[in-house]
Amino acid sequence: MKVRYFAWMKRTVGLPEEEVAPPADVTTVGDLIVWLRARSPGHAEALAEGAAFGAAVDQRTATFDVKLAGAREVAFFPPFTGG
Amino acid sequence: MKVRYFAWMKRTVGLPEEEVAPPADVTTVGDLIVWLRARSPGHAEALAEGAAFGAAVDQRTATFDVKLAGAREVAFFPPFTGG
Amino acid sequence: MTVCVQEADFDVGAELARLTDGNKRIGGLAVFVGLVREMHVREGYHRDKVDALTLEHYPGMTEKALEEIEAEANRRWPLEATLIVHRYGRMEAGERIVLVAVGSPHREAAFEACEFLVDWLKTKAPFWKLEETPAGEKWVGAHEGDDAAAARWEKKP
Amino acid sequence: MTVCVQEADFDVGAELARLTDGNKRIGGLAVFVGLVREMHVREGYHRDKVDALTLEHYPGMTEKALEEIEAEANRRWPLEATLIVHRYGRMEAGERIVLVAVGSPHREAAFEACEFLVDWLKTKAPFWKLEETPAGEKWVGAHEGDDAAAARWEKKP
Repeated sequence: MKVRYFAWMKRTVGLPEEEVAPPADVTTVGDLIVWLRARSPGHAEALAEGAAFGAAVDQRTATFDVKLAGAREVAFFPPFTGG
Repeated sequence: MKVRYFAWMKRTVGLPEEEVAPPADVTTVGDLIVWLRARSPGHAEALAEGAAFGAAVDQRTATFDVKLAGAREVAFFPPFTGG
Repeated sequence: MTVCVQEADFDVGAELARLTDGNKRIGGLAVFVGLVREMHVREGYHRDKVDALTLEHYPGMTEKALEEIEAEANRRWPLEATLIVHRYGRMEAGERIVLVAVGSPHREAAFEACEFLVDWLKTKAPFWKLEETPAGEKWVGAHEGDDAAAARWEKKP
Repeated sequence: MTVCVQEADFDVGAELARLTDGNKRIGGLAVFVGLVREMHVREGYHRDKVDALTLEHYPGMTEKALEEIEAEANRRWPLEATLIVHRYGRMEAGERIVLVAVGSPHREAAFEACEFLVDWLKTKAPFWKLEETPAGEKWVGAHEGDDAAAARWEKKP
């Protein structure tokens, strides 16, 4: 599964994307967040509880209870500021 | 004093504008309308009571109670349909 | 603040570029372009194919009326740039009739002022539409919807 | 329905001409152009001179998100033509960022759908603004006003 980070989260994590293979008990976006925090202090800071960020699963906005089953790409990003 | 007619009122009156010299007791736009009606059947039809038209005095929209004192140009026209 | 009343067509891109060039305080530009619509649909009134129309206006008063409307928009909203270009004469279906553009630091003000200008110019500027249809020429009657749209901007006493 | 996500600037006049050419059912075209504003004023947050910004986006998801927003506008209003052009990359103050254009038989629908598209793309399309100010680079925080503007279009259950 590919995980991508955008805007300030990319800088805080220290990389734009990474391939990860979480264990079988990581079934939702929320599970993945908790699991990713352990990978580095940058991950822990970017994905900290209470930080304002959202997620997308396979390029569609997803809440943290969305299941990962079959997902190929999960992204984390701060609130959108386009337009 | 110049009187001008626009859109269908110009066709009904039969002319786009005319110089008129109403008597002294014609003091308002409403007085002028009544006085103009006697000039021809076309005038009477275009300026008939109940017809939907408006007026301008010296190129500013005017209600029928506006005084004519000093006016150089009075115009009559149907409701605006621009844009 | 610019008002143009002209017979010729206008170049939307060039007009907008001229309006905003060099002004870096504009965050949002709201624009309206009115076009001659081939089908003139008005429930309960008429439903004819419109091939072309001729816009008559009142030279002199038109410019004054548009300038007043534009000044009123600038009093009501914090605007950086306003433009009204309105054509007169004969126009075929698909042709541009009017361009209204408003630049403001904030998009909400730009949108509101642009809608205000369009609503008011339809009811307060001396233009009259004569439509050419297969059944002949027909003066367009005032549209009640336009009066209602314009009335929503009237200030409460 | 057209969505373009591109690094290059766009030609407003050419884009609008392409959008409306040959369609005689459009009576009103509502357009919004968003520009980089030199002064970035946000009460209680920061007030810095912005010289330029870089817009990051999420290739692939951006196009999908904009297409969904555009499709939603077409479901809600009777539209003849819709266009969203959104740039990414570095832009200096005064440059165009985004173009939204909506053509409809009726101006009310065109204005409403255009405002809807602008409000929704600000909160639902994956773009992030990094501003260059004399004090350094700064990621723009989400604007509460934008959330409120987008929320007014949420359908009541």
